[in-house]
Amino acid sequence: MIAQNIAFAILALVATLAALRVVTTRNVVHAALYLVVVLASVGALYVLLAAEFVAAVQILIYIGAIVVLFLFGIMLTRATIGVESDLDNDQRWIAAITGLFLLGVLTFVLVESFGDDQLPGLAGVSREELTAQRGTGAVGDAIFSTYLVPFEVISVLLLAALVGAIVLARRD
Amino acid sequence: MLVNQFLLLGAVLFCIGVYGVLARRNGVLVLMSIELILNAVNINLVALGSVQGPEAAVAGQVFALFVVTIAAAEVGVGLAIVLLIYRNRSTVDLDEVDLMKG
Amino acid sequence: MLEHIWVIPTVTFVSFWLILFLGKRMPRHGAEIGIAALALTFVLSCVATFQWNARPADEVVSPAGEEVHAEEDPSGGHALGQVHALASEVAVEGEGGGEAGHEIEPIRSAVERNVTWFSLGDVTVEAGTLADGLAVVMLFTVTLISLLVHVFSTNYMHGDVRFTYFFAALSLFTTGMLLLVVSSSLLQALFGWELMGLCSFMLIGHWWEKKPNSDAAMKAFLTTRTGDIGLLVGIVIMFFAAGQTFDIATINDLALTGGMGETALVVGALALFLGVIGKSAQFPLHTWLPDAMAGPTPVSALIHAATMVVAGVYLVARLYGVFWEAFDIGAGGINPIAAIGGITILIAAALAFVQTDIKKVLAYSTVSQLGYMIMALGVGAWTAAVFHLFTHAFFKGLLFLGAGSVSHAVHSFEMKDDMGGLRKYMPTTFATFMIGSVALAGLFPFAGFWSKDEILLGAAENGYRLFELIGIIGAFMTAAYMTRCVYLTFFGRYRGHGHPHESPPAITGPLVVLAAFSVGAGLLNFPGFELFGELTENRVLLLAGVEHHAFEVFPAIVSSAVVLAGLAFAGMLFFAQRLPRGVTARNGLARAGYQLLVNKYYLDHLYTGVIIGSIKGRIARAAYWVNQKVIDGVVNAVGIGSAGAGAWVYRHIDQQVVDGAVNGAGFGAEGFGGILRTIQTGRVQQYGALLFGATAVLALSLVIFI
Amino acid sequence: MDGLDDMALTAAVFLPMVGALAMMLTPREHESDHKVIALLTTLATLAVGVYILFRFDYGRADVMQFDVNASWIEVINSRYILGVDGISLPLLVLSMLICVLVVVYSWNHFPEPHNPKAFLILILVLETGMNGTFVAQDLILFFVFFEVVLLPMYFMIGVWGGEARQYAAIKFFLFTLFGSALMILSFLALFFQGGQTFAIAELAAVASDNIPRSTQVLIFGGLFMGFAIKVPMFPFHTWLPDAHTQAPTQGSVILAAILLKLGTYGFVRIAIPILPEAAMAWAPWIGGLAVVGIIYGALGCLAQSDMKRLIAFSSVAHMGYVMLGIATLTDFGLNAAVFGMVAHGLITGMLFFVAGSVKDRFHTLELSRLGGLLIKSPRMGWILGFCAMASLGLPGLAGFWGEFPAILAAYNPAEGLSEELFRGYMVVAAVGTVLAAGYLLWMFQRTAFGTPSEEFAETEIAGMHWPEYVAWTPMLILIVVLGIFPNLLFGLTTDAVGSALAALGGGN
Repeated sequence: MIAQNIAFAILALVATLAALRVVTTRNVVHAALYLVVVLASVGALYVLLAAEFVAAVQILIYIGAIVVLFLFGIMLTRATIGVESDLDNDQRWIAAITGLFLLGVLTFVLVESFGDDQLPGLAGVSREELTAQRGTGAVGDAIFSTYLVPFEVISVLLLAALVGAIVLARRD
Repeated sequence: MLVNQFLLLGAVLFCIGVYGVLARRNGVLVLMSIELILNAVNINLVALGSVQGPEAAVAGQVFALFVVTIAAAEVGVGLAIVLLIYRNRSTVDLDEVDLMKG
Repeated sequence: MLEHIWVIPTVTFVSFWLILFLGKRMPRHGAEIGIAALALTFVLSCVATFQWNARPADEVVSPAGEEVHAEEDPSGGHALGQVHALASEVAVEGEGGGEAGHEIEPIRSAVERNVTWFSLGDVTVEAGTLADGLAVVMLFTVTLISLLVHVFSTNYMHGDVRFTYFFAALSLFTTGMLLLVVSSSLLQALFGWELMGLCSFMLIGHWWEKKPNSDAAMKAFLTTRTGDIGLLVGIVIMFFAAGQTFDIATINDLALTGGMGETALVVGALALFLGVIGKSAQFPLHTWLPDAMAGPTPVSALIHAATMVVAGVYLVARLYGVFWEAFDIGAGGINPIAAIGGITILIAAALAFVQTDIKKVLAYSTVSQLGYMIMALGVGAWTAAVFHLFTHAFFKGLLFLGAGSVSHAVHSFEMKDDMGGLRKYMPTTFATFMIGSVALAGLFPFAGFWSKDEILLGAAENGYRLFELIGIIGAFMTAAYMTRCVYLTFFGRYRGHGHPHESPPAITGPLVVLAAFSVGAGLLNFPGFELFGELTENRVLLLAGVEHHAFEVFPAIVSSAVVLAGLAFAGMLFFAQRLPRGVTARNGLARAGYQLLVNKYYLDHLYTGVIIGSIKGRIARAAYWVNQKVIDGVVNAVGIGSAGAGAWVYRHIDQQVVDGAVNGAGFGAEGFGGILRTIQTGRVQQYGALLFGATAVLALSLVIFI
Repeated sequence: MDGLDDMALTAAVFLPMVGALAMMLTPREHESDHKVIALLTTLATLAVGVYILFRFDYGRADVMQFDVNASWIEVINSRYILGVDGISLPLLVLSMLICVLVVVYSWNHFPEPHNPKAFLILILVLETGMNGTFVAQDLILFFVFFEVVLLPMYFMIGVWGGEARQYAAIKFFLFTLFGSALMILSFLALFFQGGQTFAIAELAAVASDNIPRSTQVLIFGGLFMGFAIKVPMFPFHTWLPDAHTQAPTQGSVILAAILLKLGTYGFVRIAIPILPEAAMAWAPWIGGLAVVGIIYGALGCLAQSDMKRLIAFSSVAHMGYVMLGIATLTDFGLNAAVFGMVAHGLITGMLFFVAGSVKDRFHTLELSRLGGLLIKSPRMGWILGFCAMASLGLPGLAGFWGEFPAILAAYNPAEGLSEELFRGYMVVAAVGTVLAAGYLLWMFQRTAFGTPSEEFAETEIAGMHWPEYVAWTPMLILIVVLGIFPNLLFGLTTDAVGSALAALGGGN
């Protein structure tokens, strides 16, 4: 348990700091790289929660696909690869206040409602059982049985997004 | 481990994302901030799922997967829009984009 | 017919719609529909009157309030075809007199028929008709006058731009009055009452292209509407005081038998009387009536003689139980109704002296005569009041139509500038106008004499000496100003332009009919005969113990003498021209002849001399000044003031304080305190900030409150 | 037939949506197709309304009929409950009728920037929201419909409005949203404190027992804000004149005829039956604000120079009578209120129609520049006069039955309320009738009487068009018919009002 807690603390710290850098750095490319760090930490957190398939997808799709997309976007819009001074707009303070306020409210709510609730320990559960219950196979089963319809809808959505992106980005 | 560890981390990431969405000028950076928000949500989904037992854990993971997928789609479309704006106005500065001004 | 009296207003109402939609396509542009409808209602009213007369006296009421119903079935009113009952009239009368013993005489019970109108909760409100002596007499009067006015208008309004529309409005106007007359419930009466208000607005403002006309129309509507505040409140109070009913008969009974709370009764009666003051143009809300002369003359005749202004008097007469009990009329002394009536008599009569417009003289005269009626009701002379209402309708209608006939000839209403000497040119008009004038003045044996005399007698016998005196002074003034009016219009030299000529038969016909009634109507209550009193006598009067006093010779002689004195006084000033002739005689014949020739100057001199020389003139001027400056001033000031207050409130409070608060509360992008508009920047991120902020606030409040 | 009955209300609510969908699929250029579809849709909806009218059991007007009760959002125990009783039926049918007439009137009166497709779709969406609000018997469902109305109206004002349309639209939107926020809070409080249900009928049965009195008063406060802003009551009325002045004619008509009624309907349907004790506590204040509104609205009218703005202020005064009726918490008062809602809907709707047509012809509504309408277009002038008379509460026309019974009820308010206070209110309200006559006649005199001002003396002014005849005639007829036979409406509402007041111990 302690090991897990230490791992969580490190990952959470890294994720938070990297996320803060994402929204504060003055270099667009750096922001994308910090984002990679955040995403990777979050992926590792998923492993802590025994969700290895999600962790894998997180790494593959986010870091492999989305960040690459971002980098392409940065390059295509010919942003300066270097320090820029005016990446933030003039309502930074309002944004900060809003964010902090929101954080306060959320924290309050979460502490009120979950308090000291523990995650159910997985120590007593055997590896086989765990895999059978919530492993990649179980997730796959669920997707193709219980959540088949949403899955199909998501596919259509992806297709639509694809078509939309092409239409929007087309040069003529 | 406490449930709240994960949930609070989610809340922190969420609020950072909100700040980014509100404070950033560059369209690409705003999209990145949105990714932060989505990740925060994902953490919540997976964590809350595993509180409730195996079935819910699977449900949480599946939902997280869907969100990842939608995030990909959203980035695709979002970047396409940013590109289009850039092409038309030679800038990705969202302050300049005020077509909805009354 | 008494059972189905609802037919009468319905006929005119249907006629209104017919004229409105078909009138323009008819050969006479709708006039024929109106006249036919009115003729029909007149016939029906006559039938109703005869049936009422033939109705057996079947109800015995003693002043103590216990009542005994005679066993016989009141078969008189059940079938529509009961016109034949006319034949048995005499027999029935004999029967009624024979049975009842000498102390308590049976009377005819009113025919009331109600249907459910609507129900609210457990209260059912009924609408229906109440036919009794008062109602049928009013029906007769209203339909007759209205019919004659219709006939008169066919010629008088000939060629008017809105001829059809005018007749439609006349029909509706009559409907309003008829509805009021036959109503069995106060709420329904209010319908007729306000319908008349509407029509007076339409008709007074008939020539709305000119602003003064539409101003006059608005003034009439708003002034009466001001009184209606009281009427509304009064009806509400009566409704609850009488145990949630609008039924007039029930309210009267309850009021007289002590079934109502004292406070509610007095406050309710005062409130109702405010409505009467407005509608019947009593002091101090009488100012609209002279202005209402802006309407076409037939409308004035209708308003003054048979509808609208007498509605107030009728309401008091109808709800007499309430007023009797609330103001303790039987006790003598002084009470609001009599006081208002008395003040109105004198003030209006004095004002009539200084008018040069013939219609305005008549208008103030109407106000004054309405004062008589109200005063009569206030002193307990109920029958006299209703009788005066009845006779006044004829001679005032006659005078107005006569004035219309004159103006038809000279195209003006200015007596001093455009009239004079018309008796040679318009003999019929002159003769009828003279009859109307002496009837108004109250000369024996014309109609006005009988009714006015009864009022004075009633005031004296019931212990209202002061008001008897006022009545006598009023009679003197009436005689005097009518003399002046007649002199200026018909005597002396013609001062107008063009060639006046007698009016066509459509105009003179109604004049002759009305003249006949002005002569003969008074005989209905001839001493010893008293058909009118017997006809209208009702349950309320018996319950209250209102007494009707028989004719007495001595007071009649006194009042006649006063009237003659008034005639003589004015006659001396105008006809004999004593004062000026005395002056001019000393300065030589040539100058006197010159002054006689230059009629206008001569009259002006005489006029001012008389006015300034007489106390009445001074009073009149003061009254007129008060009228124009103080009362009208207050009305105007209130109008201007409330418009100003409205403007002020709007400008300073609405637009700055309330709106300012709203705008101040809007938080803008540049931080809190920006005005609302700056939110609308079109920048997505600012919208986003608002969205997230609002969500957070909402979430917080959710968390805190629940 | 039972199957049809079950479907009836759902159809009444969602048919317009179907029409709107069909129009979305129709290309924008086919304007006449759009008009026909919109007209057919509204007519079909009205037909459903007529069907309901025929099948309605008038002997049991006090209970919900045509009720539907299906599961909806189970997590929060919010159910899809629809139903009509004597109070909602007239308003539902009025809403359907007005929508038909507005579509007819729109036939050749599309305001700039034209675009009939979007405009008519907005009207249809509005109709769904309005019909839904009147039949929803579940608080969340009610709230959803209540809010559905907001957006189309916002766009209608913001896109098709006058010069200051953005300001007016945002003001309208923010005001109403603010009220809604407090309202939903109150709904949630009811849910959590009143027995975990959103069903109005169940809440009415249990809420007053479960919730402590002081909390009830607070919750009522939230509801009050939500509804009072919509009504609008003084001092929350300032959005109304702006919204009305800027909105296109059709928007004004719908706003005046139906939208304002959502607030008063909320009081009658939700606030009073569920929280009767709190209503008693609030009634004196509501009554006070109502009479202040009556006088204040009238004064505001007297200060106006713009015809539409004047009519808008008169709405404040008239809704004051409705609220006074509600505040008395008696049979009479609530019946008067419902009657007042319908009457005000018809009359003020008509006034806005006429004002819109006047503006179409003269391109101004400045009272100082108008005049002589009776010469230029006599029929329109007389219709304006008729409506003015109806609006000032002339007996025999519908407006009277909204005013007089309210005044009557104020003389004798529900047991527990101060008689003296309410009698004072009564007198003030009666004075208000004179002021109403004053400003309406003044407006009529300025617009209709006299001769046209010089700038319009030569202008040819078109007479009435056929869409105007078709759209106006039913309303004019209803104004007269309801004025003469008030029982048509009172007979319907009185039982339902009785049951709404049952919680007060039998009402009066």
